[in-house]
Amino acid sequence: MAGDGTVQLIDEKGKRVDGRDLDELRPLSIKIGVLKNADGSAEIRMGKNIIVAAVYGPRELHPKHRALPDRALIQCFYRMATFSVNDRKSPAPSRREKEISMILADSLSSVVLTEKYPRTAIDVYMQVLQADGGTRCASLIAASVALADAGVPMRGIVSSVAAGLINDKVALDLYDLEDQKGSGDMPLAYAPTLDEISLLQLDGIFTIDQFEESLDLAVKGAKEIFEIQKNALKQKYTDIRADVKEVPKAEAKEVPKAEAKEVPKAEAKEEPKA
Amino acid sequence: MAGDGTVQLIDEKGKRVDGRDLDELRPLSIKIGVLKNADGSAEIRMGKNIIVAAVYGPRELHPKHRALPDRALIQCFYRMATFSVNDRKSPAPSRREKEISMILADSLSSVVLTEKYPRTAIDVYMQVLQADGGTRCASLIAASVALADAGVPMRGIVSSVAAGLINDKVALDLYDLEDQKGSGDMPLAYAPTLDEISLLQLDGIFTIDQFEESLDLAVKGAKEIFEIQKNALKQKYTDIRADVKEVPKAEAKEVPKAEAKEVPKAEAKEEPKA
Amino acid sequence: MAGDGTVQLIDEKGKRVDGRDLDELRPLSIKIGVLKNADGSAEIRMGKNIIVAAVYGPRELHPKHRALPDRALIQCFYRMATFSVNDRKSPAPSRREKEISMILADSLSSVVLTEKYPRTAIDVYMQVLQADGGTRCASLIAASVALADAGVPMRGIVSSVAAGLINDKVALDLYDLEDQKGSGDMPLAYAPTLDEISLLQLDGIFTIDQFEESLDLAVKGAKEIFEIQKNALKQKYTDIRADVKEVPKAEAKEVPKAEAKEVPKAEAKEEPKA
Amino acid sequence: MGDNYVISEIEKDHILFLLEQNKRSDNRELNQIREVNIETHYVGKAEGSAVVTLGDTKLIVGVKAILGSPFPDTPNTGVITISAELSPLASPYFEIGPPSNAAIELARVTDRAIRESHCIDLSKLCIVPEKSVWILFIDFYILNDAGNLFDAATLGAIAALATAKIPKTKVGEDGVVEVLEEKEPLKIDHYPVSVTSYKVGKFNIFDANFKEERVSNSRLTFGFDEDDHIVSVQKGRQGVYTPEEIKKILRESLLVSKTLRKELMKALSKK
Amino acid sequence: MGDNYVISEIEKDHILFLLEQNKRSDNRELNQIREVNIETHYVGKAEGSAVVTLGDTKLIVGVKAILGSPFPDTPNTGVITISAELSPLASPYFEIGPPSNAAIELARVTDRAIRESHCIDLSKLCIVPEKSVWILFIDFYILNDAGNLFDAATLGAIAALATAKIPKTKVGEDGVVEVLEEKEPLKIDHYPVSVTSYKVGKFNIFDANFKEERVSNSRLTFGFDEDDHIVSVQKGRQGVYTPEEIKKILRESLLVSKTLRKELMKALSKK
Amino acid sequence: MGDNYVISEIEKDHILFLLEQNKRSDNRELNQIREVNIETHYVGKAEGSAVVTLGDTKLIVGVKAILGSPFPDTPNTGVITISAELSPLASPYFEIGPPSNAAIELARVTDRAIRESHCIDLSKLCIVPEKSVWILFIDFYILNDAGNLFDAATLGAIAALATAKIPKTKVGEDGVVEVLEEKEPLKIDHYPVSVTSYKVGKFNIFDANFKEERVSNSRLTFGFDEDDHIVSVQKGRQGVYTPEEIKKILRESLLVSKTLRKELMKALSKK
Repeated sequence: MAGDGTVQLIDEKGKRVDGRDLDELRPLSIKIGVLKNADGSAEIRMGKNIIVAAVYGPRELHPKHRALPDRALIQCFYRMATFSVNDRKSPAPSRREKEISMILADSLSSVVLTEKYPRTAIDVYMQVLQADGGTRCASLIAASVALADAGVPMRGIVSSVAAGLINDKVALDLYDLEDQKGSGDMPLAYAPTLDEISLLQLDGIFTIDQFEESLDLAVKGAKEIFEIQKNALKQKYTDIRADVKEVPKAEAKEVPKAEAKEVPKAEAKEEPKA
Repeated sequence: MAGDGTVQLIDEKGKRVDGRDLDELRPLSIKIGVLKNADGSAEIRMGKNIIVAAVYGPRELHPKHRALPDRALIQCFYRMATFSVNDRKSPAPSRREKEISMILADSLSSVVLTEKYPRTAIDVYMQVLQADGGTRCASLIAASVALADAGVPMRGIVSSVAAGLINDKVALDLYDLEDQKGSGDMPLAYAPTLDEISLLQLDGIFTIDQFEESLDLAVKGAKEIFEIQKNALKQKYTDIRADVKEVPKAEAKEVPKAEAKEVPKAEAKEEPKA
Repeated sequence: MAGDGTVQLIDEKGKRVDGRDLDELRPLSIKIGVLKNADGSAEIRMGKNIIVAAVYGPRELHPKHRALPDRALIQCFYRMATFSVNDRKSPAPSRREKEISMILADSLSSVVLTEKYPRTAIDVYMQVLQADGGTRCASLIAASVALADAGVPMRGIVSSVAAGLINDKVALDLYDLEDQKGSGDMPLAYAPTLDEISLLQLDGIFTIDQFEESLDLAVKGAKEIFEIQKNALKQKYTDIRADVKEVPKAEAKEVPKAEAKEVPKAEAKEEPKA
Repeated sequence: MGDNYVISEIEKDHILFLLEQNKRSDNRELNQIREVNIETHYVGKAEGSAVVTLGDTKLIVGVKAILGSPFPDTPNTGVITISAELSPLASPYFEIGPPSNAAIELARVTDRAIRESHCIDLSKLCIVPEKSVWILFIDFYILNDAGNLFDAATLGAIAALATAKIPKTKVGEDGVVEVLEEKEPLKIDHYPVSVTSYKVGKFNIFDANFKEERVSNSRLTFGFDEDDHIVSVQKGRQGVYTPEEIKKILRESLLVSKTLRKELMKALSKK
Repeated sequence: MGDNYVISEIEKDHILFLLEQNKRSDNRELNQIREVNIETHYVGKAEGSAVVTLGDTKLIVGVKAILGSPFPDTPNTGVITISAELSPLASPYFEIGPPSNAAIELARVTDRAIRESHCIDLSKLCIVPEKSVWILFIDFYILNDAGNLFDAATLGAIAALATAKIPKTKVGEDGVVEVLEEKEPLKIDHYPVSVTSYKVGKFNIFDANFKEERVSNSRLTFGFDEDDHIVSVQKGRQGVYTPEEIKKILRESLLVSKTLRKELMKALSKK
Repeated sequence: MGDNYVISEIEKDHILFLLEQNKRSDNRELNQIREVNIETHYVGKAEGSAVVTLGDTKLIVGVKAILGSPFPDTPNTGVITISAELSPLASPYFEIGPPSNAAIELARVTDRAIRESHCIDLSKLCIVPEKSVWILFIDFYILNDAGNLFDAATLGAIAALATAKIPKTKVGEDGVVEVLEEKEPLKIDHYPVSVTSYKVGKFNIFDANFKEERVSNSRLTFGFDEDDHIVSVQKGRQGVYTPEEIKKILRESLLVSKTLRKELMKALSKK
């Protein structure tokens, strides 16, 4: 947050620089199953963000002494391509990338039924190809559906979006310019069917009221994104059914069918809650 | 030793810049048991040096293939805080820190009864918080009493101090300025009850006579410091006895009592030698 | 290849700057058994190149999980001394050194009877002490005879040399200046008794004809070098026979004699082919 | 932190059993912090320094000021950089090596509270725009980890900054910066503190000790300035919160921040 | 690549059995390449970019131009630097960590084809001799490794370069370089392509898929420019070739290069 | 060095048994050094170089001179920097990787003898104060470790320095340093040598071979200049000495230093 609040980010009609309303998400699209080798994968475009997520696992963990005796270890690797930002990023992982990887792993761990796969690893790779603000949230959205695509059983689907402050007003889903010139950003991860916040960060200067308003707005935004995630997953499964030759990955894997199906079922049942 | 010998470090009365006589130690204080998590610990202040030493072990060694089949491996980690010196030190361990860590481990290994704990590690961490010349000696003084505090059985207590050349005269326990402007420094570690030198280094230009004089002076200094080490240990055990509720660490550890007591006993017996 | 082809590298008599003909090798000498600790070793001087190669193994491989169940793993380490080139080389291994190490290992693996020593490592270290163009070829020449010196059984001996383009003409065994000012370089490794190319690289701009001419010239050069390799090996074994006290390494090692002899025999039989 | 520490089920049950009765193993209230001590001017060679103890947790912070170049995109502002070392001196669960993820998170979360509170006006650290600025290195060394490093670290950072003295400088006609003998204090505009709660079962407790941390499911850290602004948040660990729970913890954390800031100001008034 | 992948003997025998009948497991001719797709302008923040798919193989290349100093021995020329990341995203056989030998080889072999073809006149990247030149960073990220990364990488590199736009610059009287808003395309003088064959048994096949790569003994890569010059060669793996075999493969590779360059030029004509 | 080498008890007993009779396994006296050979001008691309053999121990030292900036606190003096590589080429007990502790110690102890003897007047390496000085990189590569690397390394370093030639320079009116073709020798003011004894049982032996090193308890290295000054000391390994023992070894070491310096000067006279 380098913003000093002096840049005009909202016009007289209450529209943001990119034309959005304060509580409006950026255009968001999700493609599932984009990478053949991965057990599950997704590409997300959110504003100008382009991010690819791939899931491998449950699989053997190396080195073995890191394995957990009672559950799977979820490992996240969030990485930005050197050319994804205005200045070239160094290819070595930064402290920022390491911190984000850690909190994304914590967030996803909160919904995955890790106890079903003791001593294994579930590896989630997120590669930011173009960054436009909110990459950790977009990565999490993609990773959630990639996990579902991989047939990993989950209690719910994590959705994610940030709220923040531009010209002292609370706004949803800041993009790059707003992130830099605004006065606060609060990324959040939320599983609508579970009413659970599994990631929360903030920097900037928020009053108590602004914080609470941001929290409510981000939760609302996450619910909207959750619908898009569900539709993308449904679309994928519809496509599969239409194409009888192609075996869905969830079945091809050693994951028993009952578990693989658990994801859509759980969502369907709990939807009224959202 | 960047000194060219031209700076006046001794006045007409034979006093050094900080007011000491040539054979006089700096003020020295030792506090034992300053860190709760460590098995043994000590803080030393020697001149403006401030150094904390912590001992963990005997404990399992990782990676296991480094374990010694017939004795414990003593590992030393001497590190300077970034802010301990005038210019900020890089946080990465320097070649100097690695060399010093190695010779400190060799010195301590000479007195610890390592054969009592085969296949284990005894880890000694020394963190220099402020450096004022002679940090390796001060670290060793602190490490020795921290080992005793941890109940590690030893044949004797290592003491340590440097002698050096200022204005071509042999002086004890050089401090930062003398170390830089003087023409030689000779750190030594010596166990008075054993009459054993376990560390010896030198840089500068010494005649044979100056070397021998320095050696004798450093040995004499080490004997004085040894008394301070003993007093600090006695003080600690007196404090413990006064406070019946607190279980001494040496007992709480799996080290059998007979061994834990070996240290003060050995010292008491061999003291006449010193 | 930074050359723009404008530097005159061939005089009116068709002689190169160092006086050689286009198809002429540089002076080449090989000394075998120069390092006592290694199982096999050689020093090569080719032009101003000075390179030492040492072979250790077959021996246990660390870490063990890298061992191959059905054969030995040949590991090559090609390294340039900091002072071997005009500007000081950084002591850290460069990407270039890593790539060359890999392709040298591939080349040597093609002739070694690795299946005789499953789960072991055969380590080949090549240290360039002075570089004068063509170091990878010279390293390979030395490594081949060092392997023979170590008694490692091989199907044949790898020889190696580069051909390249200077003033648009195909020339053999470019040296430093020609490598820099010329317009193409093509290092090749070739086992004459087997008619096998096991290393081939190229940079520059070659017509199809130039490439084929270069290939033929390098093969011819490799055959000449092969004779020098054989003579060096014969010389070494003659020396040994003369000195009855010294046990040849090949016998001292656990390699059965029949295998150790396999190398010279194979060469003797297949020589007519070359 | 210490990823290889496994607390026994019995200890865990005991801690939870006490919490059900609104008690903690060390007899504190759920929102009661341990004894705080802040000693500044500890290391004379640093521009500023502080040793903080929070119960048995102990750490040292040093501030060094080095002349350097500003980032090209902020030519008129100085630089703050924070690092933390979780030395194995401090805990049997820390390991020798490059900064662990835990050390990175500790440094970055503390950085956020310090930076976002604007406690130091970075433009005042600029000496010659585009050319020469002060770089403040704030380095932590954990000496004993008995829980709640986050809040101790922020206390230490602000205490070290508030008692730091930076050399005055003179810019010659040729633009060369001369560092003078005389030093002046850094001006501190805000006094952020960090308040961390841990969720154990359904209970949220403050200033957790080491064992409480280990049995907890989630961690939630708020940074507050003295005007009750929230300047930083970090949720940690694999547990979750409902939105309402977060709002409730926020208000409790704000109260705790008052206590911590009182301790901070008390220590600083002695400087 | 993926050094820990062991193909089953049955799969290996099956691939060889088919080759004996001049067939491949995916019904291609021995010298037939898979479907190629090249999408440029993928990443707006890069000066140039391209996503290349070759069958199921998929990678992205980005070009960034950064102002920097030339090497002292080439004061009048810009700099190209190529790196490749074999992310574990792309294959179960890639591992997290510093660049593997496979990644280094991929970058260096692609570098050779790009550099030696003189596809870019590096002297045109010089702004102020000895002082300021453009450094072009060409970075690959493999997204899915289904074989033949070498040829896909070269296609991606040249496509990204050919569609890259570099900012114009103005040199002030004081010699300071100003980067302008306006951009201009990089001029491409040559269009190198890379053609890799794998030797399986006695057969040489082109554009090998992942399993074919695994059962192969050797790899041979030729870089060609549009004038049928050979600009780079790299032989890989532990197998061998006779000189005659290499000459034969060279001619086959040259034919394949025409097909690949047609695909490249088709994609570039759409730019 | 080689930390994973374990000598058999039988070999150890045999070495001790011989020492009891004042004998060594290679028939030398306890203070007798092995055959020394020093070959300078080995590598033409280095400013100076030397190959040293001491019995079967063999190493090469190269000196490179690079123009660089002085350290801010010593603006009028050049820089010497010494590194050692214990390549696995030289011993089955060395490993690939970053410099081991043994390599660091070897470099630092040699550095001490070279630096503290003031064998080179570093102020003469200054070209333009604060701006431009010569940096001398002295790099060792061990080729065969058969014991006593310390003494061989110092011989090599001083021999390489004493035969090094550094380019002359010209400073233009604009202060730019021009490196000329013509070279001049480095002036050597002192000729330090290093003498290392190993303590085996109660015996102190000089120029130990590899097995003697392995069975020893302690190592003691003295650096002497030609005026019998002690310029460096390093005690190594876990054994101990009494003060009187050290004084005794000092005098024996001084004698050995005469022999080694004679060999050194003999080699240098041939230069």
